[in-house]
Amino acid sequence: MSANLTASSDLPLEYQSEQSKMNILGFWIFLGAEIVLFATLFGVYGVLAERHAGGPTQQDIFVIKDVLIQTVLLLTSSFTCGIAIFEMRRNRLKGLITWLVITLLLGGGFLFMEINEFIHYVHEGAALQTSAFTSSLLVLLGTHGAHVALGIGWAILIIMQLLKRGLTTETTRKTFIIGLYWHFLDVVWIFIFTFVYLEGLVG
Amino acid sequence: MSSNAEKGFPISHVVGFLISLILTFAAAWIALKTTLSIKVIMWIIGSLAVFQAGLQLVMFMHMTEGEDGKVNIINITYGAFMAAVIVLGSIWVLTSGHAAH
Amino acid sequence: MKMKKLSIYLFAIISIFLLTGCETNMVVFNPQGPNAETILGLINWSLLWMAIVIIVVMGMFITFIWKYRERPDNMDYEPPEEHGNTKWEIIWTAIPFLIVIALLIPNIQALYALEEVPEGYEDKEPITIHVTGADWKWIFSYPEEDIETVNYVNIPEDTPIIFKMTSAGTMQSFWVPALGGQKYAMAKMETELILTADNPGSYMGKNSNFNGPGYAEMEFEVLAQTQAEYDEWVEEVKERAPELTEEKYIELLKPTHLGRLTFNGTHLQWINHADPNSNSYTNPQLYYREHGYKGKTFDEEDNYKNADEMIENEHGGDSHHEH
Amino acid sequence: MNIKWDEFFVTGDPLILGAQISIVLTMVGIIALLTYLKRWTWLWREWLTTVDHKRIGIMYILSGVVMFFRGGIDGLMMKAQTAVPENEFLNAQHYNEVFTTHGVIMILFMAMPLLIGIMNVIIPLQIGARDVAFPQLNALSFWLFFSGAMLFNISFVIGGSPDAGWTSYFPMAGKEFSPSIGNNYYAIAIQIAGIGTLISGINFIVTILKMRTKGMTLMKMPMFSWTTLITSIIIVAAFPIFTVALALMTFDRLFGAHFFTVSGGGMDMLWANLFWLWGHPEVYIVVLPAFGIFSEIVSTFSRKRLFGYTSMVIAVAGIAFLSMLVWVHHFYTMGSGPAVNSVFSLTTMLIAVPTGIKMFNWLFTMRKGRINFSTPMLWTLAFIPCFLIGGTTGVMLAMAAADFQYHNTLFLVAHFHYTLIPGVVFAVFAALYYWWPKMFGHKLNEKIGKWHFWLFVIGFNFTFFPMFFLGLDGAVRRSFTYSAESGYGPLFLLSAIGSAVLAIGFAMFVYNIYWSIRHADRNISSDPWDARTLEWATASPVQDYNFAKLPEVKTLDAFWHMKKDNEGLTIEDKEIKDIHMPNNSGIPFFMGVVFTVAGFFLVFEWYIPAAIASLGIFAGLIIRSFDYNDGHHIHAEDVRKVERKWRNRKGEVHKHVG
Ligand code: HEA
Ligand code: HEA
Ligand code: CUA
Ligand SMILES: [Cu+2]
Repeated sequence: MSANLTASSDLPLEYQSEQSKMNILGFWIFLGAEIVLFATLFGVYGVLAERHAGGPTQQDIFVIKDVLIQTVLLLTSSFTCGIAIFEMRRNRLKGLITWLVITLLLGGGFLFMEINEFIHYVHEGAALQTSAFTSSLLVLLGTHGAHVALGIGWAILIIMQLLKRGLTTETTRKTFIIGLYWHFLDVVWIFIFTFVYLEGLVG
Repeated sequence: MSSNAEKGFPISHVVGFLISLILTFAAAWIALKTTLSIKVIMWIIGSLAVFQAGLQLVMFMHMTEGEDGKVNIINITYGAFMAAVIVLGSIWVLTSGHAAH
Repeated sequence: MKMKKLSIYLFAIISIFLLTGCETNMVVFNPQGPNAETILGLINWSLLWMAIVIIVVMGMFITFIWKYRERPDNMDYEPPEEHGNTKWEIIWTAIPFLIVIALLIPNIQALYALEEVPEGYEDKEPITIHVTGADWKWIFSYPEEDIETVNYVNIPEDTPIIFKMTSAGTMQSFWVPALGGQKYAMAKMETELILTADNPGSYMGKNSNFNGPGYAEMEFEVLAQTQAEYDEWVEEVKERAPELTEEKYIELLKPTHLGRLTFNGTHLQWINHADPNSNSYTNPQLYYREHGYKGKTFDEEDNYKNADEMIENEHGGDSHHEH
Repeated sequence: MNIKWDEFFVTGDPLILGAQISIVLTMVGIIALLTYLKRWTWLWREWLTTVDHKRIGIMYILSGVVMFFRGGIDGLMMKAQTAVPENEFLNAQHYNEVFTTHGVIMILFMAMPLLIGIMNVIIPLQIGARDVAFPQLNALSFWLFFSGAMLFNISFVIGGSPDAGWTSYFPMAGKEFSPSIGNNYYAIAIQIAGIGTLISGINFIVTILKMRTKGMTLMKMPMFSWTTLITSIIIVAAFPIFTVALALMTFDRLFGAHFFTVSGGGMDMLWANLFWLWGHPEVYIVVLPAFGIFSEIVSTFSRKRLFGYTSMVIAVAGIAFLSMLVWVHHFYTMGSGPAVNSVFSLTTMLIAVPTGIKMFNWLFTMRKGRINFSTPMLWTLAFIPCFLIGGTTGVMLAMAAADFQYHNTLFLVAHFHYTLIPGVVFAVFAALYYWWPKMFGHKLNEKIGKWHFWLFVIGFNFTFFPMFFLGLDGAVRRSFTYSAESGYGPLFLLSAIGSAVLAIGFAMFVYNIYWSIRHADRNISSDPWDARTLEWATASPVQDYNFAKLPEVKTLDAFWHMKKDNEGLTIEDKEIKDIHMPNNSGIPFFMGVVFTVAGFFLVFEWYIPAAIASLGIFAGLIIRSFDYNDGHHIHAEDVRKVERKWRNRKGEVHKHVG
């Protein structure tokens, strides 16, 4: 709890207090829990994916073009987020904020497409209540989407704090952590892309 | 992946980004444009996904850096193991025996 | 010494448990068919090993706490700083491991054996009976004889019976302890259980998987008969029992208790609940408890509308869950 | 939104009416008492907003004991109902509600908070730290747990209790078969508490990995800290599964999704699968801390180092690893086939090996020791034979083919009470007797303690041992009655009598607390058991800041060696510096309230108010994000005063010099 600095200057700013190190480690462990959480959703989807109950199937509703665009948006945002952290480690507040904002715009674009996708599904008759397949699909995608939405809101809070306080041990730590979160969502998306969309279109 | 290694240009980020784009499109191409059997396709694109995830973890998330790098590696490995148990275990258990209709 | 009393007391009940296990009239220890016999063999084998484990551990336990207890005359004894002992540690890792293997092998053999027609009965033509669990009764369909019974099932002795089980709603577990182990009966799926009765007699069967207020009374009788008696019973049913109609059948599926019923014809002609695409016969209206807040319910596409005429007795005609 | 007020309160039953009246009276009484004693600000400042791990721990323990009482009364009601055949004390519906709430409360709202509470009090002390890694999150964990527990408990007076078993198997737990909202309580209350538990798990992992005092390598860490670390890892690995399962249950029940339903392609077996993917690890989550507690006590009261420390650590890790690979043993009878069942039989039985290692190491710790039979040790000793029975019957259940005859019978019920009660309840009693002086500065009475012990242990065996025979004779679980012809009557009666003895035992415990608070000797040393680990290297009860100077560790059982070598027991004025401590915060409590309100509306399917209340959750998060308040300092002079006071008492091994 004590925020005393272990003044080892070769460490990036976000690692410079004991509390920050603990927060970052704690967040990694939280990500471990998130892996299990998403794995459970994937398992559920894996079990229920072929149970269409007479409703639409994967081939009926997936639109590969949109999925590819979404994927590129999210991949790029993960990249720009990496650049933002890179700028932060070079102590450049402006660069950091600029890249963060770009990241959020890309994330927003992703979210916008995902919402459209959901609307499209419902129009196709693939709602939450339609079948085991649609239930598990929408909840898996929805959980990921909700994480993205939460990430955007959270990042905005952090940008506000960065603007107010500049680069301190606390703000850099918080920024680093949201960076981890954002990359993690990209990792999850890779698996959604592969095991939901591509598999659905192949199978 | 120490921050000091790349002062001016974020070379590892750019490389990582390019690789992940390539992997993504490769996976899409294999899945949609080839005529391999589903099993083979799934093995290939599944491996690509795992590889790409590892790339993100190391190149973008700096998983191995800092004094807790080892803990992070153990943590994520264990998470991956749990994920495998949950996904493969559930599917195996629920599609075996009578359930295999 | 109080500790000693405790140990002796515990030891005594364990021994009683182990001794009585082999010679009581507890149903699991009185198998009436090959399936139950296989399992009993396994149970006895495991009891033997568990007894050994318990005796060894309790022996050490009693010896140590007796020998090393604090007494007025050993107050100046300072125990040694022992770190461990590799030899002992290997022993007590290896032996339990071997016991596990000794238990595992016959277990696996039994698991595979229980899925097949039991040894020695292969030349008997098995009979298939469809079992449908519903709230809260068991429905048995004899496709060959074209008979349907509720809450009792007659079988010929010494003949393997292949029970093909499913459920019209909740999950049940079909269990006839005297004849063998249980298995679940689940909606839109089919499980299979092979039971054989060695002797004529009446055996208690029940649902062992909790499924709501009527669960406790969801019992049935298995009546094993000689072949002649069985044939006679089939004849009699064919002559006397009423025809099963679809309306009658839907009536049966309501959440109620029923006595024994017998019909000519089976419900398999309209519906096989084991079919993943079959209709559902559920009606939430019939399951409201007498107190508590009602949530909303949903209309399902694949639900057979058996509800309409039943809504008026929304509070359930069944006295079992009345306050 | 169409609210049916006439169904809001559960009515029409004298038992419940009595409960409602007593709840109202108790609440009025508490409010009146607090107002009369002018204790509102004290309550708020010292307890509701505290972030001190010791106080949070005590709040956990207090709630756990109360929940034990509630769950225990449920247990007694069931025993009363089945004491004689065809009894009509409870009807089927009631019995179903009672065993459901009993199971949930005992596991999630009794065992978990008691163990997490003990961890909270002890772990930072044992590793020589001033608090946990995230004190505010720790408070949030508690308030989320408390919120879940309250929500779950009001169900039986408002809206109706869940009644589908603690396992809540689908399709029965779905809307088709349980249309009243009782099961919404299950889905939502447990969800809230579960999030709290997950946060606790992360908190303890980071605390133990990062906050150990100087010199305490992982392999010099006390056994209880080890088991806490491993337990926390299981929590982080298993609870998210339950989070998802409960969320899917909520979607099915509230929004008509088709995960586990009969119609729409849902799969009831998937619920069982997910439930046990969490549920089996959960039973090890509650038993591993207990193993740690027993390890500490066995070694202290045998005056000997824990035998085979390294293999103990490996065994705990092994149990944790295997615990993730056995879940199917809860549904061997589902028909997944011999191949699946064989594999899971093997993994399940393998757990006997590491557990055996632990058993034998405990026995060999006592060998050549000098065993002192104080109450904590008595509980530990009783644990060994009782858990042995639970464990060996577990191995019998693990043999899938044999389980076809045991499954869902009272044999199973006997097995799990023989693991849970020795493994959790005995351990909690042992821990409370052992660490009570650490928490409150006085011991619990030994003589009353022995009464408590003997009544409870004997009652326990009489209650549950007959169930093995009943199960083998075909008596199934969750059945509210049985016929006279079944012949089960005598054993059921014996069991019911046993439970009455058990209840008197528990009453002795409550009496002991009362007696000791009033009469126990306050003049005891900070190390009354001549113990071995660091929590005894500071005052009892423990000061806010735990340690004036963080101790330095050279070996396992550090404090024992400090005493032996007379090293590090003294402190000098100049060694005492200002100490930085975190500030209290009202946010966690506020979050608990908001979660309760939002959860309550969601249970009743009133979505708009639920959404409005959830805004409060976001508000809490945002406020927290902007909160840069990082605590206050306790001045060296104040620390010196406190230290002088307790260290210079007569009979104290610690000394203050200069
Ligand atoms: C603290 C809780 C706890 C613990 C520790 C255990 C421990 C074990 N349990 Fe138990 N179990 C429960 C709580 C617990 N269980 C609960 C709550 C349920 C039911 C839930 C419900 O359905 O509602 C249950 C149900 C349950 C089942 C499901 C049965 C069924 O539904 O039909 C099975 C089956 O395999 C099982 C097995 C085991 C085994 C093998 C162990 C092992 O870990 C035991 C290992 C210990 C020993 C074996 C003793 C010491 C060892 C030695 C001295 C070494 C030598 C020994 C041998 C070689 C045998 N348990
Ligand atoms: C840690 C977990 C735990 C603990 C400690 C207990 C403790 C007890 N349990 Fe258990 N039990 C479970 C976990 C636990 N249980 C679970 C998970 C289930 C499965 C639920 C399900 O099927 O879904 C279960 C199921 C279960 C059943 C099976 C019901 C059935 O299937 O039909 C029974 C029946 O006897 C029972 C009895 C008891 C009793 C008598 C105690 C006693 O040890 C309780 C001791 C405590 C007290 C006795 C409290 C003291 C009270 C007083 C001193 C007050 C006296 C005053 C008045 C009466 C006014 N429990
Ligand atoms: Cu159960 Cu298919
Ligand atoms: Cu288990």
